Amino acid sequence: MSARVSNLATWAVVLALLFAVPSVVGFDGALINIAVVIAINAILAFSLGILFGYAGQMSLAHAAFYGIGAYTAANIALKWGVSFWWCLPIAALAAMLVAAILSIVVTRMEGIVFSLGTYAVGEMIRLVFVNWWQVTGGPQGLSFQRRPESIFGLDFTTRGSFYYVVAAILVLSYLGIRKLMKSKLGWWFVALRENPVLAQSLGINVHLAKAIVFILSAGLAGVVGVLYLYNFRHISPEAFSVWESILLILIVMIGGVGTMAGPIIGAAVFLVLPEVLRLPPTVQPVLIGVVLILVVVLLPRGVVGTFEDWWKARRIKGQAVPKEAA
Amino acid sequence: MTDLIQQLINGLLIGGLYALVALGISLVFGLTGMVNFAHGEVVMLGGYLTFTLTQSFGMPFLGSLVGSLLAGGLLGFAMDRTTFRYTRGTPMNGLVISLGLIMIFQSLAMTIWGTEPLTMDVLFPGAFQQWGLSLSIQKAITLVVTAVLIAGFGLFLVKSRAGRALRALAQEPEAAVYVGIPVERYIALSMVIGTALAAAAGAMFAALFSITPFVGTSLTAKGFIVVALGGMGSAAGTIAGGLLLGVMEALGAGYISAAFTDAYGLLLFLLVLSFKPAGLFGVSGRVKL
Amino acid sequence: MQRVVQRTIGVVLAALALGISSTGVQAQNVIKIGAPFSLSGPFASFGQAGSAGVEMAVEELNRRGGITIGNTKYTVQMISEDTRSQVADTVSIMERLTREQKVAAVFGPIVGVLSTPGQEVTQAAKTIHFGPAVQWNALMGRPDKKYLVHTQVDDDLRYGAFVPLLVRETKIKSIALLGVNDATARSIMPKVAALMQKEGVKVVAEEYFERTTTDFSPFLTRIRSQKPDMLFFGYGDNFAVSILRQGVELNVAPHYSAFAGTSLTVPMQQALGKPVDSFIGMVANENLLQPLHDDVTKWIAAYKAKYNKDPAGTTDWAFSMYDYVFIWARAVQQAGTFTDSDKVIEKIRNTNYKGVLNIKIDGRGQADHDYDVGIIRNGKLTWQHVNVIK
Amino acid sequence: MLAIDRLSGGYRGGSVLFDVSLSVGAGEIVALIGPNGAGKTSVLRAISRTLPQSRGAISLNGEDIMRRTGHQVVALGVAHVPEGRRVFPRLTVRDNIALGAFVLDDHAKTAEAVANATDVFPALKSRLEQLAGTLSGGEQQMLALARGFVSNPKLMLLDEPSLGLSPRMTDEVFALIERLRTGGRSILLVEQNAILALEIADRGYVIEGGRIVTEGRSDELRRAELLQQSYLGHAG
Repeated sequence: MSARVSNLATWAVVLALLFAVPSVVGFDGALINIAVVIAINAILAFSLGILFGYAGQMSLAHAAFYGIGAYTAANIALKWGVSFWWCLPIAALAAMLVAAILSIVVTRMEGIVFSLGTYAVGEMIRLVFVNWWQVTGGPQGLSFQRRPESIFGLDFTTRGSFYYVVAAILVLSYLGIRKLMKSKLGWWFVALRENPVLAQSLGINVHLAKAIVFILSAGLAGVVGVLYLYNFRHISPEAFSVWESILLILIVMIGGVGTMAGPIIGAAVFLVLPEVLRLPPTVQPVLIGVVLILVVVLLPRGVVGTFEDWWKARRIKGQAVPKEAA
Repeated sequence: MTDLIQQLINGLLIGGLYALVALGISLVFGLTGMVNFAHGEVVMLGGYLTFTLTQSFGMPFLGSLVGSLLAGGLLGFAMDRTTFRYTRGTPMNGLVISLGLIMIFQSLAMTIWGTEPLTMDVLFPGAFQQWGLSLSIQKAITLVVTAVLIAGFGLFLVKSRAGRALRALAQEPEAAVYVGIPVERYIALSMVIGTALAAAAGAMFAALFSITPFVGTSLTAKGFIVVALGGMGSAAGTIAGGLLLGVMEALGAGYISAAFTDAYGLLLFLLVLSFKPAGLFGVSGRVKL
Repeated sequence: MQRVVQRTIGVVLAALALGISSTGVQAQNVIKIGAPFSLSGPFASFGQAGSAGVEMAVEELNRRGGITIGNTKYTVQMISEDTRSQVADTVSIMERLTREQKVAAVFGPIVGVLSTPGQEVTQAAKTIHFGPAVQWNALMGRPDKKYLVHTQVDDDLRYGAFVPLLVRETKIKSIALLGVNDATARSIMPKVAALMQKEGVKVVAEEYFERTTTDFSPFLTRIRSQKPDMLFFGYGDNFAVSILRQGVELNVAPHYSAFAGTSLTVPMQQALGKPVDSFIGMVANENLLQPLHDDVTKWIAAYKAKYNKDPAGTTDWAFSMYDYVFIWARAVQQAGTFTDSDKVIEKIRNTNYKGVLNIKIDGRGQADHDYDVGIIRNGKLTWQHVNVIK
Repeated sequence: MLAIDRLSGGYRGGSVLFDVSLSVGAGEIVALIGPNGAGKTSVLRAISRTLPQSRGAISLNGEDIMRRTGHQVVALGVAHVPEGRRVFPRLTVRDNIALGAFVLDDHAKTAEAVANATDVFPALKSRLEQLAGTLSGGEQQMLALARGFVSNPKLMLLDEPSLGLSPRMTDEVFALIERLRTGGRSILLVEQNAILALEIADRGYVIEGGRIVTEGRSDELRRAELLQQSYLGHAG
């Protein structure tokens, strides 16, 4: 079996599994909601993954950009009746625009200072959400009762059908990021993470590369903001706070930094684990905390990263025959 | 004019507390490169402990403060030995661990003390009133204790053998090994000192204001801002950064609008770091403490 | 961070609720009501009280024999949910309650930030929804909000009585207003300011602060320079004690402070014996410190017996829910149905009910009831009962 | 004094040392020479236990130190003067020297040791209160040597002491190194400048690609034609 066929087969299985979810858990109800939330978080973690996993920049402003996407969509949809499908690119552009302006300041920062700079940015954007009443509805937020419009004769008003929209964006963003990472730009990003000084000496414009990553990841976050809006039908500032960004970093790290499957696994682990544990609300966070700590101590490279290491080690051991002969 | 002086006093008071919180962050970050978000939770626990010691056990305030300080140090030691020491090679994992610790500590605090803000009885009634200025005795005590702790910490760093070893370790970690400094022990020591100061800050915080299980997170964020503002790993810079942030917030909230209190410090931070990425007192490169 | 904690708890509870709903025996003669409250998170103190109020009422109701429709006796089942003080969770919970549990009515949450988005769901699902949020004032009477019952006295009415009383008692000439930067304070404060001006009192400052504020001294210092006769720092129960203390320390408005809120008993208790010359405050419902009515005394005894603790300031919110369970039950019995919300809501509107509180509900579903005002002078606390129901 | 037997090891990225064996006798100066990246520094790090991974055997005076940590090795009488001096730049010269005596853990003894050290390194005497970061390169090297010497070690590991120094300063430093061997002190000297190193060394090892390729007495090594071509040429 050639690598190409096995790759296609893997894709077929993954797509079939994704497609089958609503049939298994039902088109309406709490379970499909959890599936949607996992998928939304996975896309968010992807978009953060470009920045954090591949380019090594830990941004704490990420949730703020997804907030900008959500508020933009809510405003243009409520005021001018812009459809869901147009909201997606417009929200992305809005988030990218703000990110582009802010990138002038934050790309000058490095490492932990970058994180703190993005913290400051994220927190100030949240304060704007809280205080710009006319647009954001203030601390109370905005209610939003619209559903995605039909397209190609397909109806997207139920949770199950909305799930397909989210899943499709999940797959598309996965493919998009993979393509991006294999491009020259992707190589820049990795160089940026591994050795910024060396990257600079190789003629990579570090500021520009950083700005591009920052803006692209903000754009994808903006798209997720629209999904959040249409799923929860209410947005308020606290959903886009810095702590939300930290939760995302947690998801990326639990899954494994710098891997593609990591964010999905991380989101699933983080959202499903509590369900499996099923404990009273006072004990639950304590246990989650303990599990988090144990995961980090025992699997320092995250779930997926550790699995990769183990898989590689196994293959090297088992491979007596050189690769060409196989 | 009177108001301005009053505002400066307000700012220096809260800024001193910020500096106390930030010193521990600066110390641990300088030695290990680790971002410990759970640092603020020690402030919170220190505050609650002081609350319980004074309100329920009738201990005098300064006694409770020392008790919190010691307990904070012990907690820091326990955190380092049970968790953080496994992340020396990958400081980023220390961040995840600290988030786990936040969950545990917040949940514990909610269980023990509830979610409603707790306010201590006025321990030292009365205030100094002069030239239209007023300074409550509690605040005066806070100023003095903060100054003593900061000065003590500074003396420790500069004068003591252990302090010199800590600075050496931060400046040249490999060379520190070659002169025989037991690195692990000293990292644990830095954790102990940092959390002890944080718990003491928490004690004073609880006596001045009110305390909830959620105060720690915003204090951690402020602490990191202070550290970056002053210059990563520079103790003097951290102290200056803390005072500056406090004064900035007080002036902003006092003269512009209270709705953006947190934003003034953040704006200052972004401005400073845009023009001086190493911070106000930071020296670029590896020079620390 | 609390959001992370809460979310994790949230998913568990959702799962638990799901497990219960799928495995639980669907008893024949049960009417379900939803009780989504903030059992955890920053609003937990309000939510726990509200939830306790519903719980006490449901137990009492079932002890009295439940609800009889025709010849069938029904017991009432309370579906308790934790919103974790989060909007997203509240909305999902509302959807679950109305769509899956098909509850006959929803009680709560207390805080408007949560119940306002929550009512969007209940009103679309035609489910009767009781709540005390200030933000609901603007919704009452709208045709698309037919199934809302606002359980808190209308602000115009409430402050319309409170402000003149306050001015009459203190003879102040100027006032400074201070509120937390949220929807509730942003709605109340301008009303108070207008009423004050009508009484001839000058409003020298109107300030809103961030919810995370602990040190109030910077803007208290600024307010001090305006030399107001009175500092009015309500609503915002969580901050009351801190503001009162810091205000006294800085000598802002040396003579009078005023506060309007629910957990007024706490600042009252803390202020007693402290150097507060004069302090005036309003509780949303009834004061629990020195009950003025036997019904309240009895209710407190029942509360103590059930929860084995003294009522706290926020316990006042339990009232806000307790009586309304009975009002709903009476309406269901009168309407002869619990599934037809249109018929039930007709029986709720334009009625009076004498429970722990003396309640009157108008044609829009807006409730009016009496409340208490407390005054501290020279360390001595006295109470006045304000009659809203004429 | 020091015996290394078939030492291998390296960093997380991969191994850099392969079956390295060498020894240093009491009172001996041994040079370890080789091109850049040959693994010279890694050998010293393995002895000081700061190389992340290592296998094989290292013993000091017959005592196995493979399971010791960095500061324990120092306590056994090893002083490592790292490449690039690595003085503590924001501490005074006095504090730098005093930290060298860290293992003594005694205030009076430390003061005495600092006084002794300044006798051996008189150039530092006038600069005791200056911040180490403000010293010149040669002075910093002196300070690094003094910091290593002050604990009165039995074995000194010197990593590229001539790096970045002027020829005059280099001569001065090497003259000092010769004097450090007094009292039976052993020295393992890592140098790229092979001619200089072999001038003061008794014996030498040549390391290349992480493996010892040649060893012998200094004069033999200096005469070896191969060596002449491959290394001494650069240095000469």
